[in-house]
Amino acid sequence: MSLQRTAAKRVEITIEAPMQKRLTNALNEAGITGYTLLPVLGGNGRSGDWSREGQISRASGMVQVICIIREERVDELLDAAYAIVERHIGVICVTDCEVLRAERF
Amino acid sequence: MSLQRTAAKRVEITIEAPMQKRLTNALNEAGITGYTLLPVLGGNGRSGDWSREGQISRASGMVQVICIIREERVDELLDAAYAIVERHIGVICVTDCEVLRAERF
Amino acid sequence: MSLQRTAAKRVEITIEAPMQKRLTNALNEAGITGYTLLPVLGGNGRSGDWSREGQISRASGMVQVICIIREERVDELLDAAYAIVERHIGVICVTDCEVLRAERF
Amino acid sequence: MSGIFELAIHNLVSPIILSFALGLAAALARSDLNFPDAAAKAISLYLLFAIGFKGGVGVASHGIDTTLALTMLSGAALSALLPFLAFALLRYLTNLDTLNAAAVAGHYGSISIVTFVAATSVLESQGLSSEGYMVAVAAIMEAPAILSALWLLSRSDSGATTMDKDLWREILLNGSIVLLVGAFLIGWITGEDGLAEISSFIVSPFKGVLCLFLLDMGIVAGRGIRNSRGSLNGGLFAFGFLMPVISAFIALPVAGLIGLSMGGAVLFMVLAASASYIAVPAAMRVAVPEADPGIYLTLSLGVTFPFNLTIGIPLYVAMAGLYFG
Amino acid sequence: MSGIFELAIHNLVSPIILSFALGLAAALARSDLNFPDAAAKAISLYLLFAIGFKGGVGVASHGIDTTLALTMLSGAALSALLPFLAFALLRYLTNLDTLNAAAVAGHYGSISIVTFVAATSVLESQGLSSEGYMVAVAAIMEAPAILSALWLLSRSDSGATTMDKDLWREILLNGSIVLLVGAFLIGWITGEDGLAEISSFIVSPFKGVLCLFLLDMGIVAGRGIRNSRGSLNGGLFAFGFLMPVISAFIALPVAGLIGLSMGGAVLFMVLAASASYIAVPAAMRVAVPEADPGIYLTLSLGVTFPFNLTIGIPLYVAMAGLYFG
Amino acid sequence: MSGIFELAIHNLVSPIILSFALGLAAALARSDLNFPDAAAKAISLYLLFAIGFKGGVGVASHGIDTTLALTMLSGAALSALLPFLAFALLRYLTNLDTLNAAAVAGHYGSISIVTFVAATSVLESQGLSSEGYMVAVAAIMEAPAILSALWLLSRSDSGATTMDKDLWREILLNGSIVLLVGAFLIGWITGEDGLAEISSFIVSPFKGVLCLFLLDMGIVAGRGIRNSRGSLNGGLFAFGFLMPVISAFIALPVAGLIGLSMGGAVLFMVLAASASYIAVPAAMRVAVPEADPGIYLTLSLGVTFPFNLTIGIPLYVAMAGLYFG
Ligand SMILES: Nc1ncnc2c1ncn2[C@@H]1O[C@H](COP(=O)(O)O)[C@@H](O)[C@H]1O
Ligand SMILES: Nc1ncnc2c1ncn2[C@@H]1O[C@H](COP(=O)(O)O)[C@@H](O)[C@H]1O
Ligand SMILES: Nc1ncnc2c1ncn2[C@@H]1O[C@H](COP(=O)(O)O)[C@@H](O)[C@H]1O
Ligand code: NA
Ligand code: NA
Ligand code: NA
Repeated sequence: MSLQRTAAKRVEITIEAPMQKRLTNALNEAGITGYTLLPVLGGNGRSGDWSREGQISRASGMVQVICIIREERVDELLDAAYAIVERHIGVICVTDCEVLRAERF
Repeated sequence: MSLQRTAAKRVEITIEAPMQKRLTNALNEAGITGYTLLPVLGGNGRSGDWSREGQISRASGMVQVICIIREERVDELLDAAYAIVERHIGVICVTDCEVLRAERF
Repeated sequence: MSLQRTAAKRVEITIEAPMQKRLTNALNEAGITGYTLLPVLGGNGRSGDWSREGQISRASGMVQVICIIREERVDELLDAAYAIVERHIGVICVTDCEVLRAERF
Repeated sequence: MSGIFELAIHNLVSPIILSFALGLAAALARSDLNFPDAAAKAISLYLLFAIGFKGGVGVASHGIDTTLALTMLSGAALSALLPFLAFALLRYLTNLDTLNAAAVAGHYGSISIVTFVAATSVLESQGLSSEGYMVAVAAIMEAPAILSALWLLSRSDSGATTMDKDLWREILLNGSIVLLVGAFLIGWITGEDGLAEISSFIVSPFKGVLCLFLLDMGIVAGRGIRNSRGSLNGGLFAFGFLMPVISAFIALPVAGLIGLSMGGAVLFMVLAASASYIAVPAAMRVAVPEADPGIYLTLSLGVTFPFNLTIGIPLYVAMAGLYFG
Repeated sequence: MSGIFELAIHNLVSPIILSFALGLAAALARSDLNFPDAAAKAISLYLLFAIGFKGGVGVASHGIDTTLALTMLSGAALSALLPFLAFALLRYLTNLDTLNAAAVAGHYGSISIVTFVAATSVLESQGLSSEGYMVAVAAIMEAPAILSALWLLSRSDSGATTMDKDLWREILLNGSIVLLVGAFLIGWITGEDGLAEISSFIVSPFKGVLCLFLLDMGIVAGRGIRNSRGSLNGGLFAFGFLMPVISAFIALPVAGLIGLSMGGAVLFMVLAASASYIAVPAAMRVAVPEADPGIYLTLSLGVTFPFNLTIGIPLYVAMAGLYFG
Repeated sequence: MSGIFELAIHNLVSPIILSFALGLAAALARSDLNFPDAAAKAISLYLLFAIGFKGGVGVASHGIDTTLALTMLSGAALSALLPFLAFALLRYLTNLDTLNAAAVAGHYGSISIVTFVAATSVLESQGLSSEGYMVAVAAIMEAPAILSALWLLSRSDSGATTMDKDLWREILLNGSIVLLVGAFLIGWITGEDGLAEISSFIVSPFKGVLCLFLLDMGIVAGRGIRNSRGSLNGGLFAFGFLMPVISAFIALPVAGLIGLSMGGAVLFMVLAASASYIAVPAAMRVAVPEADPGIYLTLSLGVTFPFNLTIGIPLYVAMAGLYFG
């Protein structure tokens, strides 16, 4: 018997490190309390390229916030995230996914 | 001419670091030998929040195991993974994807 | 009002660290200038398992290059990437996704 | 008695303790001061190597005296038995369920190597010498408590995990034990000559490095306390202060009977009194994931560790002074 | 005058400066030489701890003299006022928009602790002593400039962010300040005794560690310069060289009036002349994400920092020599 | 002859070798003891900086003697030629295909800086001095072997990669070489004065740091051996032991002819005898991804490195003793 899987969304937000706390605070305020932070080594975008090595400063560097969430709450999440990310560099990407233990999300 | 892409699944398992070896052993036993481990910086969930900085102990901290696998083997993988993850905190998330070099999976 | 989301592709390339620069150069030459690099802790595949701890050498170790891109440019990206990855170990995985601020991609 | 207070005060204004306090304060004030985890781990490897090596050199130069085997045995026995006492005390003082009580109990049988290191610094500044092999005793006291905790768990009806082979390996071959024992052996084999070669690395800068490490420990402890507000109540706090004192009180006459020197007795008391926050939590996460790290980690790292560092060690020195005096 | 050149040459061939040059050259040649970020951060924690501690011990042994409060006040005032001067100069010399000009201006009011550290090394090798509390002055000069920059921004019509509570906390409790001030207090409390305990960690190897750190700074600065080709023009370069000299020129008579020693005056000039590349950029990323880090970081780290390190410091020593001589 | 054994034994019970053995044993026993990669990298940067700097100071104080250029040339020639010998030996002793044989061969022409460092420690404890510029010789011997390997590869029909510009830059400007040569130049420029400033960082703690580094190398080597069971056979093992001895045997008369001191000759032999596990594997991953790192890395790091560390170095000292005696 295969395990029960439930459709959900996986939201991946790549954001500057100094904004991370603000983003997760905003998520918490919007009632979104499940997420995982991944370190980012470097990247490239419209604002040029950077790499973690060679950063003297907290000012640069990015992290990824990964949030798996029920479909009906995605808009809430994006609104909360967008308010923070709006003026900043970074990327928000939403993917369909399936989760086990759906009651957690 | 565009490269041949084949449908597959991407399974992302976020799991406590002390359980990682057990999980990958279980995968190996189930004949699943391709996966990638990503470091996790921190996170938040029902059991509260944590961050890698500020861990004195191997007891805390999480990793992500990412496993790209043919669709027909996903249930096997999930069964093997679930047996390990069951009593533990963490998240399993499955996404549709496409791969090149399908013969590898 | 919910934010406008646009369909795109998320390409995840797991590649050996010494090849990373070559890959991103090839992407840049193909006009693909947005990507994010994630560190990889370890993994397992046909060429055996490895972990970042226990690497004396730049020769081993892998990274993930994540590139979110408009659907119509995926083939370009894959061609550019494949030319680099071809003889090397590693994995390329493409996922459907949606992005905000589509004008960036 | 005034000696205790003087020593306590003197101990409190040392750079080591103040560094810990600084870290604690920074974390409680929610400063973003922190150590990269790689740096914290590297420092702990350094400390383990240095303390193990110096212990081995101690044995090489003073020889193994007859009390060595006895101390080892008593250490292992204490580590195995203290969890039962801790478990009973927890059931009496707090309303923890069996699962969490057993998990906490395991921590208090095992040891904290940093507390041990801090105590050797205090002994040194007091001019008290101690047996070099106390390091080996520390190593041997890490694991037995875990077995006792697992036994306590297996008796509860909550379907706790039985030991698997992997867990065994992880407990017995965990990096800290291997490095401590390995460095001890290297120190023993190479003796004073070996020490002379590397003493400007493992002896001279030792205390300074310890300061930075305790700064980081303070940050970690402070964050733990901040995050776990609510999970600790008065009974648990009482346990966190009482248990180490009781353990030290039990360890003192044992040390006396075995024939340890006063310095050795203090270290033995410190081992008994200190609680693990590395090896045991890792084992508990695997064996009893249902137990709450917010309780056992905060108690051992946020309550008992600072208690031992500030009040405990001088108190144990004073107790040993009365006993041996 | 020949003294300046001699000192400048002597300064230039020190291992510290040459290490910076090596890093710079490696980065410009696109070598893959680099420091893991955890190591760079660990070294900076070490430097902050050591410099803070030694400053505190200085105060403990020489006492607080009456100029302490005055120096603190003047430091804070300079930090708050220099951004206005910088802003005006930028508007005059360059075609930066208000946003970027304000962001850059904030950097030049604040300070670079590594430049400060390098200056203390130069003073030492010149046999010049200085007031221990200059470290505390450094700490107090970090933040006021940020407020001035934000005020300048709020006057522009570009909808710049108002300060939120989080930003306040981040600025005032940022790890560097907390560690510097905390270590200063520990040094003050434990005094010469405390220093004796840990001096073979924080004093003897200090310069060597500084070399490695400057090697890394050189790499970072070199990469910054390489990546930002194009974003800096002649006017900006001129600003990056002129502004520190002007600031030092203003700070010198202030230091004289307050009654600082010659060594203290040099350090005060160096604080005024140096530009932040840690605290201020972080605050600016949050408050004015539209401003370009390629400008403000490159200017402070790639232009002014090397300038101060090589030419600035000997120049300020010479200026102070003329004033005090 | 008994001198060799005595020296070998004395060498074996040094903290440095025992630390390596500890790491090896821990990894083979599957302990989770390990170093964060950032710490391992930081230590290697320290070692390169220290060894380069000291070499440069050596040249500054003893001057460049006429043999410098000759040693450089011979070093480069050896590095370029030894791969051909290694290739032939591999074809004779093992059944490796051209691709893997060429890849392995490249490693044995190049050098291991840690083996070099360990040898300087042994020389020091023997009271043997050596030419400071041997460090520069080490740097020059890193790359030529890579070219030879690539030439060998290009002759095989397996479509091996031609050199591209990026690979050239990576080989010639790889971080280790740049740091080693850069630190050498800094040491040369600043001389004894520079050394005095930072010797309590790069001289006194050096051996202790080396112990920790070799501990980590032991762990890495042990894991490599564990993971590659099966990929090494008897022939490969024989090669791993024979090749360094042959290389040293060739290097000795060359060193004698050039006019190196006995200490310098030993270091020259060690350079010839040691195999790369940093620069060459990285280049091979790029140029010949089809070659198996399980073979070349395990052979150089798991077989030849420990062999040189334990038996090789004392053997080469003895050989040089006979030659020079
Ligand atoms: N198309 C993309 N795919 C993945 N990551 C991206 C992309 N564009 C930007 N990023 C990430 O976002 C950061 C800032 O991008 P930008 O806002 O374009 O300067 C980059 O450094 C990357 O890490
Ligand atoms: N909804 C989610 N999305 C992403 N990661 C999650 C989510 N929920 C939990 N996690 C991760 O799993 C860890 C444990 O979660 P939990 O089991 O809810 O305590 C958290 O610390 C996160 O790293
Ligand atoms: N099926 C897979 N899923 C995820 N990662 C994989 C998979 N197969 C290989 N990898 C990654 O790619 C690396 C090289 O794989 P291979 O080319 O099979 O030796 C592994 O070490 C993994 O990090
Ligand atoms: Na205990
Ligand atoms: Na300034
Ligand atoms: Na060689």
